[in-house]
Amino acid sequence: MNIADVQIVSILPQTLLLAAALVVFLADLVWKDRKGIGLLALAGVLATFVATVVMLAGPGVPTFQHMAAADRFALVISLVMSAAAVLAVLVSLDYIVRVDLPAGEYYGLLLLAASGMMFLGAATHLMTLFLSLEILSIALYALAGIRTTDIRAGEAALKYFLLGAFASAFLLYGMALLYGATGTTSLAGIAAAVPSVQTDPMLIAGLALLLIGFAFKVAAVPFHMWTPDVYQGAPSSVTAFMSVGAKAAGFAALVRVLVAVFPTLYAWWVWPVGVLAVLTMTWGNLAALAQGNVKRMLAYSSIAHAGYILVGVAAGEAGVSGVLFYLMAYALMNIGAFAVLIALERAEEDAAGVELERMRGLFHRRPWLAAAMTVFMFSLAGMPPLAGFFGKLYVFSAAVRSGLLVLAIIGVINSVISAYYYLRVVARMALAAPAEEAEPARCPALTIGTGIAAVGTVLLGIYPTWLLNLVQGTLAVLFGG
Amino acid sequence: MTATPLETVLFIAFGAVAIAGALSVILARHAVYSALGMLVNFVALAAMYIMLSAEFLGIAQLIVYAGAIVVLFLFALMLIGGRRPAEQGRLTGGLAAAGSALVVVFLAEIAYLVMRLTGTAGAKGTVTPDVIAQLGHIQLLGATLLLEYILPFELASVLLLVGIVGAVMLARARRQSRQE
Amino acid sequence: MLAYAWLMLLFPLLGVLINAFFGRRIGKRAVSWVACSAIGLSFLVALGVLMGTAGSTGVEQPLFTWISAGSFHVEFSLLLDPLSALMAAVVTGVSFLIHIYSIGYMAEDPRYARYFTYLNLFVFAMLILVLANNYLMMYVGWEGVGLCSYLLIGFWFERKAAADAGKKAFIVNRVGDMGFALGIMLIFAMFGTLQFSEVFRRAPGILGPAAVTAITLLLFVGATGKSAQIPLYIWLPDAMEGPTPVSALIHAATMVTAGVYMVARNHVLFDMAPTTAAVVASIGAATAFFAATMALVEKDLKRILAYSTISQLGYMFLAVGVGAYAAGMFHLTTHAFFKALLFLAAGSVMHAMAGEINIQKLGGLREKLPRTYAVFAVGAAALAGVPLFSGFFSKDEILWRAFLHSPVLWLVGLGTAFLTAVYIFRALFVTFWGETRAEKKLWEHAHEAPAVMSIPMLILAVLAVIGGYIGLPRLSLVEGYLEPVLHAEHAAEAGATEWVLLAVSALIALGGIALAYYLYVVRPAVPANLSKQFAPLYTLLSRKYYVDEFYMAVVVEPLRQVGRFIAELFDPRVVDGAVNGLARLAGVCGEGLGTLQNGRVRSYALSILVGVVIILGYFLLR
Amino acid sequence: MNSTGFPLLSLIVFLPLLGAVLVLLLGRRSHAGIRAVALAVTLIVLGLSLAAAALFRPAEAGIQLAEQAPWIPSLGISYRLGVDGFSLFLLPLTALLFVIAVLASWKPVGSDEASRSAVQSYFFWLLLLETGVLGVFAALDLVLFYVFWEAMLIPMYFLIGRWGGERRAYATMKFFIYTMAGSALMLVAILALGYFAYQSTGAWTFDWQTLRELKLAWPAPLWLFAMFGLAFAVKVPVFPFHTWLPDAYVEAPTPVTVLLAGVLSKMGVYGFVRFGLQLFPEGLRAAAPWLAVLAIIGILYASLSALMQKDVKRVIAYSSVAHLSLVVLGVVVANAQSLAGVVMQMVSHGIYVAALFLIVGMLEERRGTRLIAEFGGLWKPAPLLGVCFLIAMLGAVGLPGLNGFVGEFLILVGVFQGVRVYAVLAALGMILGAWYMLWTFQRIMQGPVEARSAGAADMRGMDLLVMVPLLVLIIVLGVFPNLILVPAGATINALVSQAAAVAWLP
Amino acid sequence: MDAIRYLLILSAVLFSIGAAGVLIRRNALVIFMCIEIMLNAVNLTFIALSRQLQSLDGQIFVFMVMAVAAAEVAIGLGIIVSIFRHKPTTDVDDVSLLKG
Repeated sequence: MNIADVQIVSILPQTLLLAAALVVFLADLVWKDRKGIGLLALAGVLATFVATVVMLAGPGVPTFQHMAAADRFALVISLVMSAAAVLAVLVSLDYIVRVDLPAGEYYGLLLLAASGMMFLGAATHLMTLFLSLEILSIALYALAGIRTTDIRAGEAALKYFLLGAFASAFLLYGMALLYGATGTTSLAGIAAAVPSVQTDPMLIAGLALLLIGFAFKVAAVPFHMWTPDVYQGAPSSVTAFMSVGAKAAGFAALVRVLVAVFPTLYAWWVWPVGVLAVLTMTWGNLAALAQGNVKRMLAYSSIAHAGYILVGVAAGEAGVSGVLFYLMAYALMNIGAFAVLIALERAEEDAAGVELERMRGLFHRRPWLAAAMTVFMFSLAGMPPLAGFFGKLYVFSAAVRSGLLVLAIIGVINSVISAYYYLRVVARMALAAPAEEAEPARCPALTIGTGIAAVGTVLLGIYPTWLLNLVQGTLAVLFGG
Repeated sequence: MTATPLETVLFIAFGAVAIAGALSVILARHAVYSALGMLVNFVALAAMYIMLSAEFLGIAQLIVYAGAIVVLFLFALMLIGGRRPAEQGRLTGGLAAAGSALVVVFLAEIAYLVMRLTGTAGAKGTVTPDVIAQLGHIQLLGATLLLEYILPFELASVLLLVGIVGAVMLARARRQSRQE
Repeated sequence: MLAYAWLMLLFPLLGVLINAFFGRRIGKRAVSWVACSAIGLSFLVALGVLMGTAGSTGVEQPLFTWISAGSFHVEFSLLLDPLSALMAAVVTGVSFLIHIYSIGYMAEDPRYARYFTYLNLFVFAMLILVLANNYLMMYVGWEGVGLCSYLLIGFWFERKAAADAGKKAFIVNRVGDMGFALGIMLIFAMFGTLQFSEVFRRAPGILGPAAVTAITLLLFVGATGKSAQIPLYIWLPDAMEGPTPVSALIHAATMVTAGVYMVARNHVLFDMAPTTAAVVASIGAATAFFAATMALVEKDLKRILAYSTISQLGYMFLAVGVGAYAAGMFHLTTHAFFKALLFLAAGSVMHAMAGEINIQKLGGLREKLPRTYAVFAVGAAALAGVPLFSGFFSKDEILWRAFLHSPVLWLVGLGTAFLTAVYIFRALFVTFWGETRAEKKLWEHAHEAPAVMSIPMLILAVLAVIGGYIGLPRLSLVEGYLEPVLHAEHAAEAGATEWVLLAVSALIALGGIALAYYLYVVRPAVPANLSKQFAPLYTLLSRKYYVDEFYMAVVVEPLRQVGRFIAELFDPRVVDGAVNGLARLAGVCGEGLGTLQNGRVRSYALSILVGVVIILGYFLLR
Repeated sequence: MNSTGFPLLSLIVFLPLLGAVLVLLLGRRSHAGIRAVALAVTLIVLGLSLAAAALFRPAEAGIQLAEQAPWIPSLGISYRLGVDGFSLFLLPLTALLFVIAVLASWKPVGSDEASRSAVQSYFFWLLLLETGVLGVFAALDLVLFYVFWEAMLIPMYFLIGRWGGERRAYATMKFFIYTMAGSALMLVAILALGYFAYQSTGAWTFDWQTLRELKLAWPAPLWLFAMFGLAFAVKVPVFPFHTWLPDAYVEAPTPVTVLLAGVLSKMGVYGFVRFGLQLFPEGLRAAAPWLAVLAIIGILYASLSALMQKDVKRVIAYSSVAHLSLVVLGVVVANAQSLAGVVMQMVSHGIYVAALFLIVGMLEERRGTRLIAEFGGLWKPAPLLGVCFLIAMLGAVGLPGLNGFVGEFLILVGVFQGVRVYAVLAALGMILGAWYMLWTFQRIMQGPVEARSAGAADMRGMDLLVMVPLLVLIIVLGVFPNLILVPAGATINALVSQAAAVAWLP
Repeated sequence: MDAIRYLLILSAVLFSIGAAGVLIRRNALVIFMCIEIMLNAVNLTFIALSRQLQSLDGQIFVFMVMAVAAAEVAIGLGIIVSIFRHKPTTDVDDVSLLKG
């Protein structure tokens, strides 16, 4: 193994992000203009997005020393991640000025978190997995607590940190056991060793603990308790990015571990994942019913959507492309929804997120913003012409294909329950009379961000084929080096 | 992995010390005592590493954990943990009881796992203890680290960067100045 | 001539359309001209058809295909045979006269045009019913006339009584029509076609006794609804709320006879079903007697005539029940003349006395309304069956056939004849004889009906008299005329018994008149104390045997209560409650899960540990 | 593309969408312009749908004017439109009722000032709704059908929610969630069907015609039919699933109620035939006895409930439940006459219930209330309104010679051939129908002139323009029903032969 | 019981003690210490297995874990300090504004 055959290009997007982060840190020292730093970060993220698209279109790129692979699966995850990052930066350009957050640290940590997520998506080695997971987690702990002037942010950061560390300890323990059982720490090595050590309890325990670690990351019930508090406490733009980025990275790793490394143990892990899926969907949807605060409601809804994606994971190989499509659709609609919340949020009284009452009569005050929110709400509820519906369709058809009809049925019933609380928001906006005067229009970046998300949600709904072709063949090339 | 009688005795001793340290961390009345308990634990572990022919890691353990982290903790304790917190009922309370019960079950599961172990079936590597002794642990470690595991190494550096930036940003006393 | 039969239908339709759309604009005179000429022309065509079909067994004239759904193929075509021609002639003839009469009667009414539109629509629907060549087309006519009777009864809809009566009529008819509809469905299920000719041709082969009884019974249910027989007669007395010419036309001469016509038309089926025939006859007889008793105590002149119509219809059903279809049709014809006459006379009385029709508030109208009195007397005589009047011959024919069939029925018939004579002459004497009991000013300006009302009455009076001779035994043109269609079995040659019965019924009629004369002219006080002595019987009769109240209690109120229970209680509480309950349940679960989220990190850590232990346990123990 | 290569059906389905976008482009203020565009679009769609009806070759039973294009190949979903004898007349009916709805919305719609001025968004949603509904009737790919089926809920949600009566928020939420819950399982059933196709033919497909040839092992058709049936039972509605209907019909503004009653209920019946009878005949056969019992209960239950309603709009809402339950009974019995009756009744119910609801709208306009007790003697001051109400009511009651009768009678004849007791019970519905309709008509129109009704204005310009076409159709279809029965004949025969193979009736 | 089994049991015990500490103690700092103990327990497992499997991967892992632990301590204390500035307590249960 010598330096020569190291393929730097296979981790191009991640490195671009790291570079951008460093540039931002340096610029912050010199430059006091927050918007400028924001634009710098935006440039970095856009570059990453372009790079990912180019690599996706280009020929297959070998893996980086079987540590990280740039296969189609990883590249699609990078695509989702960079799209989420672009939107997140766009959304927070004005927000951090309004809420007075330190620009340099904010954007730097954001970019680092994004690169951590991409690495996690591309990781084909236990060590890269663990490190990139820790990078993105620690960056998000810091970002969650970035509004140091507000106790709630601190509380969110503390909870996220303690529980995150606690869960990653179990994850690490799992990795140790896997190492013990198979003698290697690279995923390909483990995958090769699995058939021979099939019944070794150490391997099974390792798999279980790994599943637990990732279940925490994607907020599956019963590991989800942290999500509502952290999402509500953290600043909205961070929550937006966290709810999409961390979830996508978590699922990428989970799918890679379960589907690529332990396909032969499918019979073992399909039921726990299925049960997790059912619990997560139902708990998330039911709890969201009782929420008066839209931000906290979206937190529970993200738990519910984790449940739907888990159905795709439970479908095994058939579900991989469904999971990827759902993640992209979820990224667009969820960040969009948060973007609208950010547009509405007023620093003083909405620290804990926008209350449902504040949405009253939004159609009269800000028609286009309300229209965008309606698109996101209906898409999150899974209404047909929009992306959310095809995400669910794809995931449930995978479940049906793998014979998990029960999961599909529970999933469909859950989306009906979810329709109620999404519709409640739309009802408040459209049917109720406006309670207050129209706020001034926010900065253009936010509007652009919301617009992209809305158009993306609708386009992905009406003509999903372009993304479907991308995610279609991911399974074949799933193996790292 | 044959163990000479002396080694087994030492292992048992260090093990006991480590467990004692860990117990004192969770049972100590005052946070400072638990910090010291942690120190004892780390030192015992360092010793065990050395015995398991991972000398460099033992030293690293001493420096990083025992040195840096424990000191940081003590520093933080002095800064904020000074006063005796009203730690009444730390052991009572339903939560604690349930928690410890579950932990015992968890321990039982792991123990069950270890008992049924039929020896690690994993493929044996080439790095025997005498190879380590011969080539020197640091050299070996350095080589593999910088050759095979270059990406994790770099990621670790990114991780530390994140840690630094985050810590500074969080702990810096934010004057309300910017807002006015 | 037969080729233009469809003109009979076209003219009334044109009359309806013109009056409906241009009625208000072209003024009352033009409206009446349009309406009357439409019916007049249609009557002429009917006469032509009457001549043309003499001796023929029926000609079919298809107009267009109405419904074709798989094997269910229904043509809209006319069946022209003596039976339908006779009915068409009677319908158009009588309605032509009543149209003329209405010009006078309805002169001041603001909605003059709408009245004539409805009247023409009625004749159009009646002709469809009569000329239909299949059951479904007859059913169309059937419900069409039901609609027109609803509209005309409730013509003065400002009066709640009229509106209620209209609704009652339509709904009770609907009950009857349901029976008829089910009959049609059974026929289609059996035969696969609804064509009369087809059904009658294949009936003997296909139908078993049970089936034919079922069909005939269902058809008869329809007939009782339309021809106001027990148990569905309750709507006819209330139908008097409508204008009097309407009562004359619809509730005396034409619509109510549809039931009889339908039974006559299906004589093939009814002959195959002796049990049904017996039912028809006995119901006919019972209704006749039952209605007559009620007429005895009725104070309202129009209601007396209404009960009398029900009674006479009972006779007709008695006739067709015993198989004497020709006799039934003959009585139907004569009844149309004298009953229409009586109603028109009552109308002219109302016209004169500004709407007052309660006979106890009238009296002594002989001097004031001599012509009306004379005409009423002729009608009454015909109705009572006074010899030489038409009613005598047709009623006697029925009694004679009934006697042949079963003496009991004959006896009931005879009793009813006696009562008929009594109640009609009671009405005559109380209204026209003795001193007047009307208020002063009403009495002063009471005047004879104008010419346009008197002429139709005169014509009807003439018909009421000579109508009988076309049915003399052996000379019976009617029976001969209907022979090819009805193949009515010939009565035994008119032996001595027939003449004896003739005499008996004449005596009964005159006896009844004498009794009425005695009670209401010689000793007017007698009826009053008679009613006191037999008070319970009197109130029973005057309260119409409490049949209305019975229906209300047994049928209407329970349904209404069930409806209220569903609408106010069951639907919103239980069915809707279940749905809302489910929604609330989800909400409650939501709150429950919310409380679990208690904000304390350590409990979150506990839930993580729970998850760890369970999953690890599952994996290890699997 | 169909024979002429011209994508007629796609044009019909998506023209309203184009209209909706056009409406958005026009300024919020130019109400007249918006209304003109809406009317023009709906009229063109009506013309095109009539052209489609003309192009249709009655002799053939199969799918015509078919269009096909790839949409999501990876999941086997394709864009497939087509029409057969059964669904042929639903397109013109929908188009007509939308023209009527647009005309009825000429004066401002909505219960409060804010909604009355929001004309632009009202017509935007109305035109979107038209695309959704037309799509449902024309779609032949199951997923495309489901997309239109659910997408149609969104515009309906806003139409009821924003321009409805007082309890509109509750009513529209209940309508949305109820319908969505009903059709949730249908999505799973569709996916299962796609999977069965994958199992037997190796490729995922949702094309309705290939799925019809699938041979499914026994329990599957029953379960699949149950899942599909639930969605349609909620939509029609069938007895226990009807509680959303009175609230939705009553709270929706008049033009929207016309569409709800006239068109949306037909989607349920269309579904029962297209995806029940034609896709899983054995499933329908097994479920038929239960569905028949529910339908019978529905007829009597709804009629009795209509009898005692205090609000005239609720009376007509419940009456439409009763009439549609009879139609469901016709579908379940599935013989030549009953299916012909179903086709006829689908069109005629749409027409006369639309007329009735328009009249209720006019009544509410004139007196500001819908409580029957407060009306009385309206016929005197408003004779034209009286006559129109009379004709529409008689059509609903099933007076022979009007369109209601032909459909109803054919269904009863069909049901009589099946199970006689059911026919008798259903015929009872005819009597109850006459009772509550006449009683309602009498309490509103007849009787002594209520003081407040004396001043009521009779029908003028726009009211007549809206009502006359419907009344003409009520009479014309009554006298010449073959206009609909003959073209649908071939398809019905095919349906019957297929249903006969699994007939559950003697 | 040979050495590897003993070491694995030992690290499992240490891990459990750490986990118990997280649930029992209410002082944020002590909880944090317990997490460190858990991580160290895993390190011990890694090194024992590395010795058993005669491969260096385990030790490299320990090396990385140390780096992670260091970063975590930094961030953790940062968070605790930033909370302390608002509310002079390190008791985790006091910090529960976000709930429901």
